[in-house]
Amino acid sequence: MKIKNICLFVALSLVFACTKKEENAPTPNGSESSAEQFFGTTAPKHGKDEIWINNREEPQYMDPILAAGVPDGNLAMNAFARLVQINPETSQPVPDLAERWDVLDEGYRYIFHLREGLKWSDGQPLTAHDFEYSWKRLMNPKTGAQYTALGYTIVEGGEAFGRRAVVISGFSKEAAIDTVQKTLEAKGVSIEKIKPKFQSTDLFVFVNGEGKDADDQRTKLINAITKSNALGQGISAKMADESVVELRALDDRQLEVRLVGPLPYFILLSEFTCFAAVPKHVIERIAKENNGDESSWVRLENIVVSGAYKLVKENFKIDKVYEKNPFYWDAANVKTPRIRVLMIETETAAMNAYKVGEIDWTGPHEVPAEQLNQVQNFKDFHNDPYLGVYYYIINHDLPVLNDVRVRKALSLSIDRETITKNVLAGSYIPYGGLVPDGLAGYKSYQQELYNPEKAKQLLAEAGYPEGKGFPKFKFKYDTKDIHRLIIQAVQQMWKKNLNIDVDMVNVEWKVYLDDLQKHNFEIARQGWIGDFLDPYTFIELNLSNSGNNHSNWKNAEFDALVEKSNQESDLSLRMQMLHDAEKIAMEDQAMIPIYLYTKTYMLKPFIKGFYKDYQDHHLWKHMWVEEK
Amino acid sequence: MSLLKISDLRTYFKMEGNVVKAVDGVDFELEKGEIVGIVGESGSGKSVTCLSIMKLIPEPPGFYPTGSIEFMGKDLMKLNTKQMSKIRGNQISMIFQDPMSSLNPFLTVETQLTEVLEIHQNKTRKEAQKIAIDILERVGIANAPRRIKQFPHEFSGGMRQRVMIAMALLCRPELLIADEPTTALDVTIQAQILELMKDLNRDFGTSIIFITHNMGVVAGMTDRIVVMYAGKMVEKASTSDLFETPKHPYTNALLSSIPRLDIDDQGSLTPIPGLPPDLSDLPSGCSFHPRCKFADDQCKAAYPDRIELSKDRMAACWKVNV
Amino acid sequence: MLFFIAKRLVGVVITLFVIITLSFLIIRITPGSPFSQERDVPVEVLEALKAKYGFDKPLHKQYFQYIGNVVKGDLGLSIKYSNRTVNEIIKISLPKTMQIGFLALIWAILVGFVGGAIAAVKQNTKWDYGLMSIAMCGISIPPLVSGPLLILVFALALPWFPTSGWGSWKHVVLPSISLGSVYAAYIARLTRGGMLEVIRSNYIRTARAKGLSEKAVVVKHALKGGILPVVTFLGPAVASIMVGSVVVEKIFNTPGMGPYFVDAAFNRDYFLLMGVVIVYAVFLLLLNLLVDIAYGFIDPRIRFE
Amino acid sequence: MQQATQLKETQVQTNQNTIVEGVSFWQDAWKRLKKNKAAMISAYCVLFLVIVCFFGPFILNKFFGYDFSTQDLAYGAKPPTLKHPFGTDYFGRDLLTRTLVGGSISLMVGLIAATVAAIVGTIFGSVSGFFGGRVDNLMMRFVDVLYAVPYLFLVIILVTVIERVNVGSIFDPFNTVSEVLMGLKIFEGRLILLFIALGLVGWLTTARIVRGQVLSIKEQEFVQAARSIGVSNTAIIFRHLIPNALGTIIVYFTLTVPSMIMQEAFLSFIGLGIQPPNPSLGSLISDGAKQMQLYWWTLVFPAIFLAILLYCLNFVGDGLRDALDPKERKE
Repeated sequence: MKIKNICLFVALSLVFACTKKEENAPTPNGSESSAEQFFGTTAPKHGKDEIWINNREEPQYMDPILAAGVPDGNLAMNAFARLVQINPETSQPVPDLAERWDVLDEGYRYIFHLREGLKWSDGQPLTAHDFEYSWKRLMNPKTGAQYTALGYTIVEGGEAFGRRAVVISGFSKEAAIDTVQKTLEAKGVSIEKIKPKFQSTDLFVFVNGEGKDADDQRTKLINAITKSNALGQGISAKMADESVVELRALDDRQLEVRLVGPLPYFILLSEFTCFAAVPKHVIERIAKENNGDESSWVRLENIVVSGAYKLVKENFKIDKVYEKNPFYWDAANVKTPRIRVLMIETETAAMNAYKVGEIDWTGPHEVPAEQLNQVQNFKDFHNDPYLGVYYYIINHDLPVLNDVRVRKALSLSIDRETITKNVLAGSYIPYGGLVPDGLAGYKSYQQELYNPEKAKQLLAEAGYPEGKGFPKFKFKYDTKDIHRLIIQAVQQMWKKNLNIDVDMVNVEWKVYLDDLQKHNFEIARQGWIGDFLDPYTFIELNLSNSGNNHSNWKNAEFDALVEKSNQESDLSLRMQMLHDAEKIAMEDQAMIPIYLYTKTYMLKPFIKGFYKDYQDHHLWKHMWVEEK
Repeated sequence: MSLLKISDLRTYFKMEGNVVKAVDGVDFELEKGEIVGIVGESGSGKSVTCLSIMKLIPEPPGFYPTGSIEFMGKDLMKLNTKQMSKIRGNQISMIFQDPMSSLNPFLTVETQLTEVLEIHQNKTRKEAQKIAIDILERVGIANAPRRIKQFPHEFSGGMRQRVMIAMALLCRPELLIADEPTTALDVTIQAQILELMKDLNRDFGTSIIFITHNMGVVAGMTDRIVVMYAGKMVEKASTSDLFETPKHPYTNALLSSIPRLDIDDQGSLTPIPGLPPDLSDLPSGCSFHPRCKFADDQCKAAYPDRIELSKDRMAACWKVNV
Repeated sequence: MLFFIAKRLVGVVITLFVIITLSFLIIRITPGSPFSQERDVPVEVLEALKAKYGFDKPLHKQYFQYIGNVVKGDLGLSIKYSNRTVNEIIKISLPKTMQIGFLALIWAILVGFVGGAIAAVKQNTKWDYGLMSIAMCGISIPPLVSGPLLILVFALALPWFPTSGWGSWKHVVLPSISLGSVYAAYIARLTRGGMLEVIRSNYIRTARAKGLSEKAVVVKHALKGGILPVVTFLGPAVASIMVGSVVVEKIFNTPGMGPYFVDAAFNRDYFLLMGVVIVYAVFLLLLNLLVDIAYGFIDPRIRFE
Repeated sequence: MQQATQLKETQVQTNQNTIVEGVSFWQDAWKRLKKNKAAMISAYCVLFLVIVCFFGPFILNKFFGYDFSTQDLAYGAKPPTLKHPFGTDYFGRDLLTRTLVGGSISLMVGLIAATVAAIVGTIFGSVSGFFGGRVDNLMMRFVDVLYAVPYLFLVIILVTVIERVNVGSIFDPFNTVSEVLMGLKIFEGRLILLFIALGLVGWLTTARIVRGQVLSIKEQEFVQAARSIGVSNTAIIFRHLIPNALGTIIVYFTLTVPSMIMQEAFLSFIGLGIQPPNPSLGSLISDGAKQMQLYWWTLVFPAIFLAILLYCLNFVGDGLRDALDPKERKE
């Protein structure tokens, strides 16, 4: 029959087209000595003056204080400078806009000294006042920054401002907090906690509730004191404003900040993008022009920056072009005049674009797991350590999982080696700890990784010999290939080693986040990338009162240890405490770590000045194109 | 010399492996100015005969195993499509049974009329328009200059058939083939259209082949009649002979199935029993034998020879002399 | 005619209103929030964000406010792209999708129409079978399959076109081929069907009987009628091709409007999602109206009432 | 006018055939279908594919020990060999088995979603057409509204919303069957959502067409007669109107199946499709598309399989339309 023939012909030609292509492409690469081979083109498609970089997607926020995801952060960190920067060779903090800083009061107080003659990209002077404004803007909840808490939990008085506490003032001497609390509660105010103001008789009152509820509480509280004189004459109450934050510009070049403890990671933290300076004069002008809406200050026509690169052109969701900012203090050492940033959203598309030279660096994208086998022998493939852990969180409210033997059995029956080697083609590192290894001065705790026999035994001890009677539970994950691939493998391992069945439940991202927040899961996957180079950013995940603790694992001993470590100014003692805390969490199998992230990416060989970085931060100002 | 001479015309269709003999041996002649009727039930092959004259049978599946159609000395069978196009609408025109669907609903009457003149007589649009209006008035359409701008759906059924006739007559053809032109119309309109056709025949001298299944219609209209059954010509005679002395039982049956005004002793009307045969599965012998009251073994065994009874008089029946 | 259009426009507005209301409700009852983040965000910040977009008000107030803004032509703020309005995003992305869609449509119509007409005229011949088989293949190979294959062959193996992105005419070629092939196939089939019906019709026989050449018969008499089913199909097709080429735009990473139907839904970018739904609805309703008007022009039997 | 009468006549003829000579109508249609070689060959192909899809995995498992979910990570993706004619996928699973299971799941999605669409559309359309007037107007406006809402948006939202509702248990008997044959429960989790969501979005065209049919059928003598002797509205709709529109419904059903399969593929592509390790042709293709540079077979075989399946289904649909459509019958 003719129709069938034609169909067959078309089908065959399709096959032919594919097979033929395949013979051409990878075989020569794979068979010849791989050492000299590159996956993509090796000559730049652009001049020496330019680098083409992938940023994965259009940023949600261009404002460094609001920047949330990796695409936001990558653009913000290159456009907005902070007081300190990380030396890419030593990973140690070194001066950037500040030329030096003093550590005072046993690590409680810092004074930053800004460089002389700093300027914004519009030529206006950049002063310590801009930093005061910027940091307070970060702490101000109205700004809507996701990292708000990162600011207000470390700066003295910041929490009162950031969480909109009520300040009670007018006490002649130190007030008895218990009495105040009782008196106010008698007036029907629901109080979360009361804290004294630093070096003052004033008190900060934090109320319970959210939204309108909380506002009602605050009004009630203020009325009780100012109208009904509940605490006596002369006592006044008002909402905490930014003046309660212990942060001030001493003059144009000196910024003083007082911390809640002798936090040793403060300088590292202050390198984080949200501590960048933003141009007060521009933001205030834009707000004035737009009835208080300042969000358009980052638009191309308005943006003014402090960092090495300034946005000069943008095509929404296509690309952004940055050019060297001549007003940046270190502009002389910025090597590449122009950076073109593309928004290539899928990994596959990024790999394709890299291959033909449309981008020089695949950027935030990972190399797709399925392609790793093929590309990992190429010279332009890179796989660097990355400050992140991939783990499974357990809902400890669930009776079955509230047994440490069950949790341990689940953990011990996962063959992480097989996962990283076969599923992930060797890119990640099997891991049994909470905090990634390799942070300066910290030794991570490691638990046993794979022991199916012991796992079986533990499960039997818990009352489920050979998985008998073990309820079928649901594994929740968000829609992404890599999670699916791994969970498929884990599902098989649990079936094989423990004879227990798991259903995979895939939900979309926003629902997934919602479910985590509401503890609406049994087991779920999670990955955590550290915000700064300190174990605390991981340890914090398991604190009882942490908003990021979705597993409801609570351990008083753990909480106390961590709290103590925050007040400890001796570095090695502090690290020991954190290590002990990690051990507590791991021995109770608070979560099941799977592997340590590494960052896989493709980078053209002609790009120089590209350093490995534990946080995958790569400043453009160090990079240049080497011509042959 | 006659205007049209059809000899041994056969039109077959190849359908799913079978050969359907829609027209299986038709011969007749037509003189200038003459009106010949072709009569038969539906499926008897009368329409296919006419479409074959115009070479409008789609090939494939249709094909002509034998036959010649001599028109003004030319054998139409031997003409190619292009040469045939020059004859269609120009020297031979055709009007169809259903005036509703035979006019293009998307084009104005003017376009459909003038294009004939434009292709056959190289007339300009203006000249063509004038001729078209004239002829529309001739076929009895009032207010022709306005109506010519209208679309077919704005005309009534009878009016549309007039338009069709006008279209057919635009080039003053030698021959007009009318394929059941009145079947879809009301009785009063039928009479008007028939009258119009007779007038035109008289005035223009156009020969007409008039196809119908209605004996009543041909009676006052035609000079001669060809009766067809199941693709074959079964009787051929002048109109008066046929009506007076029908020789074939089928003709007889057709005549007795219509009410007649010219015979006093009407008797009762007798419908023809049974259904016309399936052309792809014809009965043996005479195709009409299952419905024929005179049929005997001879009829079942073999198809009857044509018997020339006189000049222009023929019948194909074993019992013709009975 | 004007009355007909006016009447239909009123209908369009009412339908649009119902669509907006329905979508608004559906979107808001969907689980998940636009502000859900991987990191815990303090309640005070969430409140500030909600206040910025007016989500702190009761739902009915938000609804009336939104309707008011839509009437004024303001589709609100995007949540995902924080410093941009929905109007701006649509203004940027819609023309790009339309460029791809337009090119896809043009070649789909050209190829589909010619192919379908040839198949109809040469019904039951090798041409017919061949063309219709190709068309059936076209329908059976969605962009999901053709897109990656096109990249593989024409961007990676033969570096004639860029793999993805936007910027030059070259960026539009592969996406529009991938997008248009299915439509070309549909149009070919519809044209063939429509033409066949017309070619079998009596008035075509009349046209032949008038002595028109075969070409004139097809071009002058058959095309107009044969085009009708295609016109009917084109209304919704143009809307979906112009606005909603999600797969193609995802595969080729083009910054058009299509992906927002998925991404805005996944991000719970309420106003952006509403915006693209509205744009799509407007397109579809107006194009259907246009189709009806076009019908009136092609087919004189239809009167505007 | 006259044209309309003619059209009606045709329909009367059709309906007389269905009512008085119900058997002859279907026999006639069957005769026509049998004459359509392309449709018949395609129908046999579909039948063959269905059998292979539903029983193939069982046999492959019995004789070769292949199953669609058990991984052999060390083996990984290997090109086609005699042992694995379609090759193996990234997890070392036999791609032939996965393609067949995927095919059966895609077919199930197509059939069930199309059935849901046909049922909803038929009931909606016939009620609307039967009651006419204001009810009809209102119901059809509703259809218009849904038409103008992007279907993708509806599906995403529907999947997300009904994800929270557990509807699985009523399908347990079916699950038992599918588990024996294919080693997986088909009527579970996301798949059920897909059936419902796709069906709930895909009924609009059916509703419009059925309404049109019902509008003309209900004017006919036998319906009038049924009404005059006091048959209830429900009985008229279900005993008279729907059976008479059945031909058209079947035609659109066949044409809906491939489009549903395609839509499932599309949903898999954007991550809303089937849950692994269960495959569908769509999820296999979208996985294959990601790996095509390395393992071309993971894209090519499922893609060809899908194309052939759709190709045949479309031809069968076309053939059925030619055989059942009253308009075609006229000639």
